[in-house]
Amino acid sequence: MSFISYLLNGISLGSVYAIIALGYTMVYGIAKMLNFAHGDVIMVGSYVAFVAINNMGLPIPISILLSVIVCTVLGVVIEGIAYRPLRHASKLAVLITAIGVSYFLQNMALLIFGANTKSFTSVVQVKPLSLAGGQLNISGETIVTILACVVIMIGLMAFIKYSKAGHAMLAVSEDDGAARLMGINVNRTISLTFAIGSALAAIAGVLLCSAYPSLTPYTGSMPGIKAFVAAVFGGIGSIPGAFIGGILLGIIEILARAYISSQLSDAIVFSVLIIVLVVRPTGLMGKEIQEKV
Amino acid sequence: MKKMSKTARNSLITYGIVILAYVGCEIWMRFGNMSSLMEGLLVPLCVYAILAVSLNLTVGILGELSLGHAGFMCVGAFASATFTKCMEQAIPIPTVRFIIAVLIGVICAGICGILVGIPVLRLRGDYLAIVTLAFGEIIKNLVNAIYLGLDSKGFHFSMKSMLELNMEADGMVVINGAQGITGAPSDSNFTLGIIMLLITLFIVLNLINSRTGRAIMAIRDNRIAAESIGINITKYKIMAFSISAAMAGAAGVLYAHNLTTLTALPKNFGYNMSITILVFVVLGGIGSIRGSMISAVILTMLPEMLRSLDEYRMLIYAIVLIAAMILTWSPKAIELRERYSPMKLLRRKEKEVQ
Amino acid sequence: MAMLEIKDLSVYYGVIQALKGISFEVNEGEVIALIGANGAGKTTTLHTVSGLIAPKSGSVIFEGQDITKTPAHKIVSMGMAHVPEGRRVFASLSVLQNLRLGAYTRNDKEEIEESLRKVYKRFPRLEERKNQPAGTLSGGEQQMLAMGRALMSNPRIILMDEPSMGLSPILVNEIFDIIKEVSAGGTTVLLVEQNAKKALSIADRGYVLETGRIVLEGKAQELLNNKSVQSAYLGE
Amino acid sequence: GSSDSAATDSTTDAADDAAAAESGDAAAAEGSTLKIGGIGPTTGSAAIYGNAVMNAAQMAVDEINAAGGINGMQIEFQFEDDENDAERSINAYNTLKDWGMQMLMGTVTSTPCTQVAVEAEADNMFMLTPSGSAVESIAPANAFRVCFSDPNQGMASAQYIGEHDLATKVAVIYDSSSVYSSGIYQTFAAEAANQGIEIVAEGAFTADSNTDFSVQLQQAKEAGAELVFLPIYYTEASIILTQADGMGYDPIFFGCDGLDGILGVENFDTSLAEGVMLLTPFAADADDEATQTFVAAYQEQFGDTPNQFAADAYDAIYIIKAAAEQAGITADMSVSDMCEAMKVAMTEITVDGLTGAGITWSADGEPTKEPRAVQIMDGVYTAM
Amino acid sequence: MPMLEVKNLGISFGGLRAVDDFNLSIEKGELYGLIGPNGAGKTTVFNMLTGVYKPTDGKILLDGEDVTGKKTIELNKEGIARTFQNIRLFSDLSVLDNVKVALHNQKEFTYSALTGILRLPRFYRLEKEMDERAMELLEVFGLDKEAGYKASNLPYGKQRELEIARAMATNPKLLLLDEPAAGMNPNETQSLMNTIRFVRDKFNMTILLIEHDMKLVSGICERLTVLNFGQVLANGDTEEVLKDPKVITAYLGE
Ligand SMILES: Nc1ncnc2c1ncn2[C@@H]1O[C@H](COP(=O)(O)OP(=O)(O)OP(=O)(O)O)[C@@H](O)[C@H]1O
Ligand SMILES: Nc1ncnc2c1ncn2[C@@H]1O[C@H](COP(=O)(O)OP(=O)(O)OP(=O)(O)O)[C@@H](O)[C@H]1O
Ligand SMILES: [Mg+2]
Ligand SMILES: [Mg+2]
Repeated sequence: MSFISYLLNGISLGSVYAIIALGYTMVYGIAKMLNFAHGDVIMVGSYVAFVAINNMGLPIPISILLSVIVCTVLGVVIEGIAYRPLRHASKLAVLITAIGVSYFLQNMALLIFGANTKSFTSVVQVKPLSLAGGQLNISGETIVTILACVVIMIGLMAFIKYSKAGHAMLAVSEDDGAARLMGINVNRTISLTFAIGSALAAIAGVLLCSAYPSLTPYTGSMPGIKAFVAAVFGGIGSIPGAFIGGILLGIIEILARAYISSQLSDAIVFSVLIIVLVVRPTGLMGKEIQEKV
Repeated sequence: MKKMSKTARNSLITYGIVILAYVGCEIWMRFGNMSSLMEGLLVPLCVYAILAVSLNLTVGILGELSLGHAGFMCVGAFASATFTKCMEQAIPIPTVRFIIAVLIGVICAGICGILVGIPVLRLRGDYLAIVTLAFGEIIKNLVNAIYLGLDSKGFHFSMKSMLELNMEADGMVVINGAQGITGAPSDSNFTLGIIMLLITLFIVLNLINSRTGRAIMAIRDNRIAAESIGINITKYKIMAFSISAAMAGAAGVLYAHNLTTLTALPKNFGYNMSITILVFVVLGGIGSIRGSMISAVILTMLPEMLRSLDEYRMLIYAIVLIAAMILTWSPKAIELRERYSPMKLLRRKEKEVQ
Repeated sequence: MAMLEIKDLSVYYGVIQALKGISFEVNEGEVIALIGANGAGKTTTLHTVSGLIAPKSGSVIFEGQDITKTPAHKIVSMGMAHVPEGRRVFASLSVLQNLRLGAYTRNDKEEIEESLRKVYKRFPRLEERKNQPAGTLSGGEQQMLAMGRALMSNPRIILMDEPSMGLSPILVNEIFDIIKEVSAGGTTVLLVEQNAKKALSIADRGYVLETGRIVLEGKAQELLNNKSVQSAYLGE
Repeated sequence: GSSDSAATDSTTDAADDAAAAESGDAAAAEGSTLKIGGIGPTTGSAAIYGNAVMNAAQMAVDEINAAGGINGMQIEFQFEDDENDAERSINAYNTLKDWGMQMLMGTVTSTPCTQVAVEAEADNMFMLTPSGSAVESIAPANAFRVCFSDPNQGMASAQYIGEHDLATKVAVIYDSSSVYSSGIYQTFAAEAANQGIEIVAEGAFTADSNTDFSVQLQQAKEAGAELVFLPIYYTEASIILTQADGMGYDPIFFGCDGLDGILGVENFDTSLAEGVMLLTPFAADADDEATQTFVAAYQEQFGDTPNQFAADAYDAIYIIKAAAEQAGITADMSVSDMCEAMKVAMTEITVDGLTGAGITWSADGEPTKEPRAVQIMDGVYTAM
Repeated sequence: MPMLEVKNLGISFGGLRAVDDFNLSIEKGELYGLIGPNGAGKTTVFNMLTGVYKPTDGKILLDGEDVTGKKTIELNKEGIARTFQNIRLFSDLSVLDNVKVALHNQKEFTYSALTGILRLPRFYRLEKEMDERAMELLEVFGLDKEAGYKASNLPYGKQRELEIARAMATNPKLLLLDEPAAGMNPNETQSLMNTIRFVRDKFNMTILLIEHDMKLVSGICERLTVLNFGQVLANGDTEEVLKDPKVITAYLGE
């Protein structure tokens, strides 16, 4: 019984990673950049929702919407100011810029909101699910997060597969010069990618803080890294990979903590990642593109 | 032949800058009134310069992105600090103790480099970056869980808690989990730091401008072509990676011996540090050894110089990062620079290598 | 009025001047060959025309409209397609996906399907390989794909950058036949070729580019007979 | 007053001369300043603590200055960020030295404190840390502290639980990557055996995995722990309480001074903290006048409720004042002379502060004060 | 004994049989052409000969020795060097270094990493010798004046020649050239033909080349194999093969 309960905890943690990882993988897959600031956009999203709910007294759905809107705009602005000028620069330069943006957001939040912890009110009003006569509990947050995850995953896959904008994204991710020759507005496509990724970040932030209700300017950073690992674990760029990677990572982390060592759970999680990548160099779902010689 | 002397001259300029800086600082310290802040920064500057130079070997020369450089630094720091803490009495001369500590740190970090490198260097691009990041986090996590004690019966080791060491009452706790190593003598000084930096530069610059360096750069530029002319990819990748790791270990030794208390926090040995080092490399010019050294020095001093700005300091640091990247890399900025630079004519010559 | 007018175009890469003020024009329905040695600036010309790079001075006028500053993606929807040098197919996408992207600016489903059928008819090999990732196609197959993809946008003018590079003799002939066909179908063609003989033989007029300048222009036949062209570009 | 007026004062006014003779060389001190430095993290993930210390210390300094300063000297206070990093703390220390610091109130967190103590020892500079709680943090003779040491808290907690028979089966959830938390845990575990307390579950976490505590709680629950000991900071504790509530686990939660502040977490559902016990020298809800004045002033100035770091810092400044007056410190003394005088004075003074009444110091720098156990009832601290 | 003998070579990618039952025999010093329609499998044959792909069937004998399934590096050490259809230079290295790096495995130029780091006399001596050797090769291809240029700054045609020079530097027995004249104009092709011939004569090199430019093929190749759909369509003397009606319909046209 306790195993199942750990498993549920793992899924619950994993679903939060997964939802963050979806945004990561989306931006990586299309814009081909490691957006290290993604975790901090999550933090911004959480603060916006927090302020909306607690300081402005807005209803929860409107607060979430506001958070999504602010993050979407933020994502597009960040892309336009910090990443767009470096579209054809070295990947490393973009990576460093992303890190700069991450520091910027963290310190901006520190200035505005202060370092004090804020306790986030859960936006989830779904009742916890009680199984096996109360021995197993699945919190409302978990249920909602997993559902949101699945919906977003399917939505994203369908969007990329069937929509014209989705096709444009694929083309841009391959070769943006050639994409322009197809009549694709590369800047707009990448903006759209960031808009979607950041909107997801807002949702992820709200759900993250609903499940783990403590909010500081650094809230997004570690879950961001873990989700990033999850995305790689599943095969970065792959949307179902992000989902599976996130859930698995959560489960591994919890089981390692429960059965091996709670001190070393991070080491174990990261070791599993290394082993997986050594065996499958492009992650669980990533496809290996062979270079034609 | 002319080219040989050119690279040699380039290296000499680099050594010259370091030596001049050293002599200048020494004179300033003795006869001028160098601020305490500056004096305190001298050893850290060497540490970060060594880190930047060593990471440049992986990132700039080998062309692989590593986000776990701090992990190797951590290995070097803890291995050597453990040694120094245990040997404080046995070896009374600090410099001798320090030299042995450096060797130990370098070897341990180098071995880690090989161990990580073998499985990992098969991975490409960003995957390698993630795995190195993971490695760095593993090291940090492990170090935080190590308990090591020394008493008359020898070493006691545990991964759980200090209580499990079962030590005699007069035993000495060497590594106390998250509390790390405290009370080890700080054996390093600016002169030793500069010597280590010079040795690092010597190794890296000579390596780059040799048969081995060419092979490594060939792998960076085109792996398939490098294979086709008979270059053993794995061997050279691991060689570059582990040398880079070993030198990061050396920096770790210097870092550890500049402090009396050594803990592995996200701040000093986590991915944040790895990223800070990467920033030095990228800002200084990927592949430019001298550049990364200089940018390490400037970027380490920058936040200290900005102290008067208080809480705006890190914000400004962030803006500086973004602005620097955009100004050095955006095509528009490059074009403007090229067009209006007074060096316009000189730049034309850049068509030739070096 | 010419369909495409290039006026005094100068292009720089950093400090290197790749085009030193070239002017030429392409009339509706023509096949124009642009020939010249490696590095003469042919690709640069096409890139500038299709908006991929911005010139320092000069202008590009397409159907009476100044498109010098128009972004590349807008130019495509105005009816200009560009088959880039080195094919630039979307390597991990399938052949079919590549072709569909060619029709990105179009919205008429039926007609797109019709164009697809036409492309398949022209290049049966593409239909055989329609689900293969484009990156694993052979060089020639990729060239066919690049052409097919450009045709999918139903262009009024098509710019082609060395379409015969790396193709077998039979395919070279075929490609030139296709170019003729495309042209016969009413599409204007601006053709950049290393294979000057072939290019001039199907072209109406030609321009010879040398280190960023047009040094010679004229009827294709005249150029073919020109001594200096013969010795410099025809290998005779 | 400029030095000019000070000079004329001392030559012309006889009454002043008499006063000067009484309190050392007050005339020279008049109009002069005492430079006190402070170090702590004001950015980074430990910024809460550094900011609290900086604010409260500044408040104390302003109060003292308004009331005439120390021995007539105005205090100049400057606070430097160390990002909770040993290496940065050296830079912060050196920056303050360049500024002309004569005494140090810091550093806030343990590891940097241990490092700075060594630096300060080399300069023989007096330092008083409000909250550096590791044993080594005040190892040198020049270093003193306001707070309890970690072992002291671990010991006291175990004793309190044992003596009051709160529980025999105890679980511990601690941050194994934190010096503070693992320090308390170590002595707690050692002392628990003496108190007949059985540690049935110990769940560590690290700074990198401090969002989810479901496993640790589950293990505690399954092991039948009646009490969960939380030698951690309130940020994590607030999540632990929420998660425990979510899984229907309701043991006694017992914490140390790090838990103070939990009621101040913005928007925290304080009903979750009902019944939580903590050993803390300071409680913002205490009803003594000093505390209430302090809390009110702090709230007015900085907009939030001070935690124990703030209280420690506030006390620290007043302790420095008391010792400085005892030692007859004047601004023209050398740093080293000041330190020597302060070292002696510290063992002589008794201070009634926010964090304890009748605090005294031994020469090794440790304070002697009674820990206070409080329980959260109806959303306020209630002394037990 | 032939220099290179390939027997029943075959490879599949997924369901696609890219090369099937491929046979080839080349004598020492021969200039041999491999032609065939696009996608016939010519580059794939090169890839198998150089260990980039492992053949699923068949044998490769080099100088009588079975080298099937060996890795790229080993095959290079055995004496097979190549150029690529899409140019693969070490773009950030100088032209000279592109060649020097290819001297990597030559016994007489080998020194250890330590020798390099410590700058022992051996380092200076061997570097000097390598410079000389590399310059010799560059002269053959008329690249000596550009020795200091960054490889990526060379004009296209010269890049192709540099690739050949680099392959030559590994001191191969067998040189594989994949469309060396692609993207060259007729004049450049002509000079390339002369260079290839010169290389063959001067170093008594065995050369196998893929090319679509019939002028080059008929101009310098002594024998040809024609590949079609992964299978040998014809082989023999150049003139005869080019007259073969099957070859004309499948490949040449007209
Ligand atoms: N991205 C670039 N950066 C710098 N210089 C460039 C760039 N692209 C082209 N050039 C230079 O501009 C000039 C013209 O190049 P362009 O590619 O237009 O020639 P081309 O006639 O198409 O040659 P080819 O037959 O090789 O395709 C050459 O000198 C080339 O080196
Ligand atoms: N890695 C691969 N995966 C799948 N198919 C492949 C792969 N490599 C080659 N092919 C297929 O094998 C066939 C032969 O390709 P190859 O590149 O050898 O042709 P080629 O004869 O060199 O043609 P070209 O003259 O156009 O270069 C092609 O149909 C190609 O699509
Ligand atoms: Mg071109
Ligand atoms: Mg081929």
